Amino acid sequence: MLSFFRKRALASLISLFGLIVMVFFLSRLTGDPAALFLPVEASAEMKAQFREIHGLNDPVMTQFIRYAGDVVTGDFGESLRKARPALDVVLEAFVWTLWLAVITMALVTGAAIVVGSLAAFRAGGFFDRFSSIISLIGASVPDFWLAIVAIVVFSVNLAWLPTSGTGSLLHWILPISVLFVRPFGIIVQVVRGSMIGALTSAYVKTARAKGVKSGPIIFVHALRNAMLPVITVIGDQAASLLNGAVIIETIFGFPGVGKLMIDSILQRDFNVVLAAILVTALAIFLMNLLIDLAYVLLDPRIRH
Amino acid sequence: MTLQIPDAALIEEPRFIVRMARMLWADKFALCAALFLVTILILAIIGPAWLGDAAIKQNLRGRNAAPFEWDRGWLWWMGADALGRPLFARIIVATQNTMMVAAGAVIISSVIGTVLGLVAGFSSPRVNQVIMRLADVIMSFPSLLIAVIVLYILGSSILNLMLVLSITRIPVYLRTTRAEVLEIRERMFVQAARVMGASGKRIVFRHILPVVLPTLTTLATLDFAYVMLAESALSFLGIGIQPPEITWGLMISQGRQYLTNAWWLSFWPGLAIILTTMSLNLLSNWLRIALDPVQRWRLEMKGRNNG
Amino acid sequence: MAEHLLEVRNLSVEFHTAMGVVKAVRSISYHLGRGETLAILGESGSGKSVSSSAIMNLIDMPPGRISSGEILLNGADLLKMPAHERRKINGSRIAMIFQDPLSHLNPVYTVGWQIREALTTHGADAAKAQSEALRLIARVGVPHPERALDKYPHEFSGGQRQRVMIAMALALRPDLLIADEPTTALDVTVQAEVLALLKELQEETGMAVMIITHDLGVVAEIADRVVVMEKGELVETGTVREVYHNPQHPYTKRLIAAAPGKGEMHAPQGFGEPVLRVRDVRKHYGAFEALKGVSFDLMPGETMAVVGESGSGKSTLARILLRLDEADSGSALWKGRDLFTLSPGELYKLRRDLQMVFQDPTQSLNPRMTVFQLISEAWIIHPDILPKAKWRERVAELLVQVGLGPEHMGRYPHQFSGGQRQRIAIARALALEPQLIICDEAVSALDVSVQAQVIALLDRLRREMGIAFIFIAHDLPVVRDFANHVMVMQQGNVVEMGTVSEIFDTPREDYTRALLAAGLDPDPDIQAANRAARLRQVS
Amino acid sequence: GSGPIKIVLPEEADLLEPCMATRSNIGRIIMQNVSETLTELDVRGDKGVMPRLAEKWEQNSDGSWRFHLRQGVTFSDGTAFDAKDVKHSLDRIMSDKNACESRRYFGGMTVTANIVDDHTVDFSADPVQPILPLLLTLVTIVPEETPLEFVREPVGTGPYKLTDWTPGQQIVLTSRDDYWGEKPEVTEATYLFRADPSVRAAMVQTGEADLSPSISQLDATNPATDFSYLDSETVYLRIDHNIEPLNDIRVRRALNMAIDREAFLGTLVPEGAVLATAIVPPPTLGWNPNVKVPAFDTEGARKLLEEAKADGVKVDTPITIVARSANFPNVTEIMEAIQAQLQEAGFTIELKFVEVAEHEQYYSKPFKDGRGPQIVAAMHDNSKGDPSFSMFFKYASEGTQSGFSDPKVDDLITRASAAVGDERAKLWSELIAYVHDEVVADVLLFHMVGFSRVSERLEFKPTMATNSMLQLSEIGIK
Ligand SMILES: Nc1ncnc2c1ncn2[C@@H]1O[C@H](COP(=O)(O)OP(=O)(O)OP(=O)(O)O)[C@@H](O)[C@H]1O
Ligand SMILES: Nc1ncnc2c1ncn2[C@@H]1O[C@H](COP(=O)(O)OP(=O)(O)OP(=O)(O)O)[C@@H](O)[C@H]1O
Ligand SMILES: [Mg+2]
Ligand SMILES: [Mg+2]
Repeated sequence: MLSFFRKRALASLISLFGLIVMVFFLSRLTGDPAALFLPVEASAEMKAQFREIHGLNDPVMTQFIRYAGDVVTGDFGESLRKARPALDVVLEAFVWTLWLAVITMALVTGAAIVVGSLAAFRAGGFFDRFSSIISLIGASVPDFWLAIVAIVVFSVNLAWLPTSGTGSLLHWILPISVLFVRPFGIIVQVVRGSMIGALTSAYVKTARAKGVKSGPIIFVHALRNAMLPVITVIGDQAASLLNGAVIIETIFGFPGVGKLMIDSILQRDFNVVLAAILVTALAIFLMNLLIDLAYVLLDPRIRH
Repeated sequence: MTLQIPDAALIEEPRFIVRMARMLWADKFALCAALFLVTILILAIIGPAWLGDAAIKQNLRGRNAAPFEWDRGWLWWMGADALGRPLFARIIVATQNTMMVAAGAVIISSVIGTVLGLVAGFSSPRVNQVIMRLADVIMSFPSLLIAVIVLYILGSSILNLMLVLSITRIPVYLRTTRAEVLEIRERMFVQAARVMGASGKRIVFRHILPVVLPTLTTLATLDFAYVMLAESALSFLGIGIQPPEITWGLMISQGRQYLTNAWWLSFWPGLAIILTTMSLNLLSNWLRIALDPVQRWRLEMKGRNNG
Repeated sequence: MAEHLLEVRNLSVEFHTAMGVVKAVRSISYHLGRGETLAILGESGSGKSVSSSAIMNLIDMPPGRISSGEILLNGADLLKMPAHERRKINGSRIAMIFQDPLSHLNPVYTVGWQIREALTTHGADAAKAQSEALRLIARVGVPHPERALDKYPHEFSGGQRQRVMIAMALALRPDLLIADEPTTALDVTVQAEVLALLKELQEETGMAVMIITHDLGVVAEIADRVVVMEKGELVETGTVREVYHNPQHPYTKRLIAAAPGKGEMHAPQGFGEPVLRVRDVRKHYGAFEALKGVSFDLMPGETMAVVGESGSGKSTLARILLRLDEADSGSALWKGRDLFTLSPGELYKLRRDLQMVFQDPTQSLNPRMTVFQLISEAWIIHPDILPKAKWRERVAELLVQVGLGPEHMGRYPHQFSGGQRQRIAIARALALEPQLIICDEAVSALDVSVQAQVIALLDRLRREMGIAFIFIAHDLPVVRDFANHVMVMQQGNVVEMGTVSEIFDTPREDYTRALLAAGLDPDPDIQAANRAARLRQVS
Repeated sequence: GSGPIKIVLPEEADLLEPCMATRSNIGRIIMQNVSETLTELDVRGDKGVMPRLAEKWEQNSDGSWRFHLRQGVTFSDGTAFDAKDVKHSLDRIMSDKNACESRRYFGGMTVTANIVDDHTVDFSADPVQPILPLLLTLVTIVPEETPLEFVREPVGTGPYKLTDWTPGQQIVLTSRDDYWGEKPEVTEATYLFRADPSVRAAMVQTGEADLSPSISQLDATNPATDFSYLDSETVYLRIDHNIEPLNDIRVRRALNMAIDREAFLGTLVPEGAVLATAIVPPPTLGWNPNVKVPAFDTEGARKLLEEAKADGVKVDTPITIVARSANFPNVTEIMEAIQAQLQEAGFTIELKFVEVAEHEQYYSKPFKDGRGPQIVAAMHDNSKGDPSFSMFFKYASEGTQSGFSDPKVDDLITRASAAVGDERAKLWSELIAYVHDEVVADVLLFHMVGFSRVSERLEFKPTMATNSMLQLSEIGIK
């Protein structure tokens, strides 16, 4: 087990490094931050000066070596825009994103498993059709629709919830509800599909012969067997939340890493982009590790 | 001496196509879905030639015309956009691009992802490790960044957009496939195939893939929606498809600011996406049953009862 | 009639398939009293499992349909009962041992958990369940009971799994136990123990047993009355002795005549070079040593039977010889080449020479392939064997050879009975025209008439085509009829090896003798005498 | 009355650095609220440059300027304001150790501050700067202790000080008791940031904010709270004169004639927008009322094109209009409409929408070699009252965004920049007319209007400068 972790950690480190190298060089092909940082009217000298200050005039290789050296010592550079350590900026935002992702995924997972399993239990029945329609709409509705409609209904018309921002627990309700919808739709469908197969297995018959009730048959016997694809998809959805829910963050004024990343990408604030990717990648790598462990825990036949 | 099985053998099994058609007929939801998709497909092919001109004819006086004002003419029944162009015509014309991007991206990503997943699940730990870490990398590469980089370097076109969107979707298929392969390859019938000398390729494609396929199909149909909406988000940020090209996603993103004043601008393309996703999903659920011998009776029974 | 615990009246079950309605059970009636043991005999596919599933309410409806009849338990019709009441009966009042233990055990839970669940579902508390589970699993003879409870189904041998199923079914001391071929995967000593256990429980609790089996010996040992089924119909019923000594229906007659173990024993055949030379094969699973140095030679055209207690490593040996598992050490020279060191390419070429019929037929057939696809896959993989035009013809031929019909070609595995599936697996192995077939309990799921037929077929192949067999079996009479050599295994060791007559007539080791002594005779009178003798010995 | 208010802005300030206050997202918060300048432009009336931290100023005979500083002013950190602070503030902006943005307004000149006494400073500029007092409206004053690098906690002499800044969430300014001037009614201002315009509008409606300086035209439906105002942003199409067929004046004229500007007003462009005849909006010095919007005349445009074609100009070459997504409201629709109108007149137009970084590459020099005929749609903002902030960049041969080179234009710009008073206004007027009518430099479209939503409890009228400066002291509370 330990050697498994060691190998995994090493491989992850290498790929993380590869990721950074790739982002570093590719992003530098996409334009000049000086032109964006400075107003359009800025003179060529000013731009040159700006590049000088931020070391953008050196050959890219030199820049990279410098960057890599700094990173090793824990220095992720400064944000061009914000003139603050890039890592601080990112971590500040990431905490919000992490909470948002964790809470949303916890709710989604619970709800989707219950709904998807019940739908599979009576495949083709009323509940199945109904939940399929709801979840498919959820999976394909543009999220800004939901966001704006939710604000208009719940904040402006009913005045139950604040429109946006952070502060109280109430502020979390709308963003989480809107974020909830799409992963819910997707995971319900995956659970349903996987469960239909599991529920026809012979061991389900055994359980019925033992007199086990439908509830445990679905949620104990079949579900665990059906979980492999489900947790994979949960991981995928969680990863996209960890990478930031741009639209939701933008509309609800949620200071997460998604909007930060978009802004930094569009403004070519490379240090922030790199730090953000490093932080989210680390989180995603960790999550994938947990998922791989979950496979082994869920299904004893899978060995490494 | 032959042991007879009562009755069953007497009826010759009908041809594959006939059987599928019967099973489709049996599931009315799937049938509607199939018809809808066929319509979409036809519109995708003839749309631009048929309504291409109507879709770009501007009329600032009729901007944001409301839907269901029948006296404007049938083209306007969905209303008009901010430049007074008939939404109905635009949706139809946009079908082609939308389908190309969505289908292209989904097909590319699912095929690549699945193949890599099969390889990862079935080959040596080292290859597995390499592929899985690659998946980690793609997964943690924010899709927007890939989009900006690729579209900046290669320029924005339908093809490049397809490419960008498909790269970002590879890991789901990859990881799902691999997880399933890990379990399925331990099953006895896989071992039986190995005993017969079946090559890795055959085992993977003939024995393992069919078991994973239903899950992948479900994912792929849902990804259709994902891709269309992601494309919309990219357009909004100025790195996706841009006018005068049209896609449903672009129409949604253009209608975004009018959501509270002229809801129909983004409603219809949104509805088109929802209906397409739903149809695909209904069809894939139907297919899952139709292709599974253990489940097939559900459809066959119904076919019998109904017809 | 109320004195009958169970009464089945006019039960008919049909299945819907793509090719029409299969009437699996046609209007059968039988009854079973408290403390009584009823054996259901019948050809494979005759509806034995389906009718017992109907009693358990386990038929998937649809596609299945109970088209007529009633099933009365203590006079109450189970078919008309509301679902929640019906559920309370399952497990506590009627329990079932399934035919196919691997697929019927949930692969992701430990067997301990699964046994405990049977108890807790009907109200036992956790501590009680744990101690009961331990007691049960020890009682069915699974080695190292404490450890066994924490293992997963795939970590057991076929016989051990079957014992787990038995333990699970007995957990709640049901009024009625339906046992669908409960001992096919058990070696004779364990079989004897299990049967004794059933009897004991019957005496303790007045449990009624409905046992479905192909083994006339088992019938003779345990049953009071017999029901014989053929093609979904009940063709004969009576006490064991009546039926054995005075069968009425032609099928029954044929069945009894086909009982194995009466023919002549084969002499060793092969001379000269052995085709397979196995030396000192060892295999560990973690700390557990499954094979402790197995060596033997196999001559061309010979059958080497491997008998021995369940869990002694027989299947493991088979898997290792086929490179489905890697041996820890040792060698296996096939015509001079070491199977263990071949590269994948070389192995591929050799594969068609070495085939296997697996112990668990359900799991070894791809559920998504039709019988035709399953069998013809061999020729896709090895295209030089047969041109495509001839496939249909040859599949039909093979199906007939194993006692099925060409009309089964388009069906899927789940539409067959256990025994029928096993025959498909045999046909598939034959399709490759191999030179060595490893049969892991290949005929134990077949009724004796078909079994005799299949054995005759294998024997003919052996003679005519010089195919060698490694024949793993528990059924000693079959071994006696078919094998040239016998190898007796216990706990990963070969305890004795010799020609059939050496082993059967002059066994040297105690274990071999015990095995032989535990064998059951199909004649109820002889069996009764044997039992009496055994009891005398014990006391 | 008085009390705290909440203001919701579209974009967060990523810095609160005084020398970056000329950038609108920063200036909106700190300019004149936290950091003050020596002088101030009157955007509500026509008083021109007014005193702020300087009480009065005069030009010395050598062309340098003498400023007399206000006395008794303290910074929010308690230190007193004097000439050394002024000098340091200017030096800091001019330093090459940082990327202070205000420096861009001093391109092509050197300005130095010389301390005469504690309350008097001489500014000398080379070349002589007639609009130095105007330029000083852009120089925020920081204490002399301020390091050259960017600071995160701005210290200034303004009526407010920064009391809370939670990045991503809010910025709070609280009024100072020791402010030298009149005490404003707003005691505390909390700035919130929401990128979505309809959310901003909703927030004022629900009372979560009191003021949203910019909302979408579409949301501006309540006359009691929603106001439009000319916001000094000018939309235009910058033409690259270097590439055929755009090098031909008839083609450029045709471009101008083919666009039906009027049709946009009240449809894709808000009602109150003004058709542009110059790159700077009307109240700017030298704005020329005699320059007329080119008449919409598709036929005329078509004729001009044919003429050019007859002379061998390749008018059929596809011309690309490069626009920036989300640059201003309705940008896509406006560009698509323009494309349609131009096509109507016989042009072949391709549209290309790009994100900001890419747009920048098309907009500013150096232009790419081998490019085709290009037109860049852009928006320019000059609320500073003087065209010099625009003309050089947009029209001089050396100007970064100039698409052509014309000696007369260069000469006029140089002369106007150096001139003062009426002469200056006259020269600018001449330049504006020349560029528009003779050079036909570009296609000027609209001076845009913005919409704001102001809670009914506030008394506030947005101005042209609101985009870049929002003085809390101008907000009254009912
Ligand atoms: N799901 C199904 N669909 C179609 N036919 C089925 C299905 N299940 C069982 N049958 C058919 O019903 C008949 C009875 O099957 P059953 O399993 O009862 O046989 P069995 O007597 O138990 O045989 P064995 O001893 O081989 O296990 C068989 O012919 C089988 O093909
Ligand atoms: N994957 C595994 N992990 C751990 N132990 C295993 C595994 N597979 C088999 N074993 C153990 O190895 C021993 C030999 O198993 P094997 O299947 O070869 O028995 P067998 O002789 O075929 O018995 P049976 O007649 O019951 O089928 C058993 O005790 C079993 O518990
Ligand atoms: Mg059976
Ligand atoms: Mg075995």
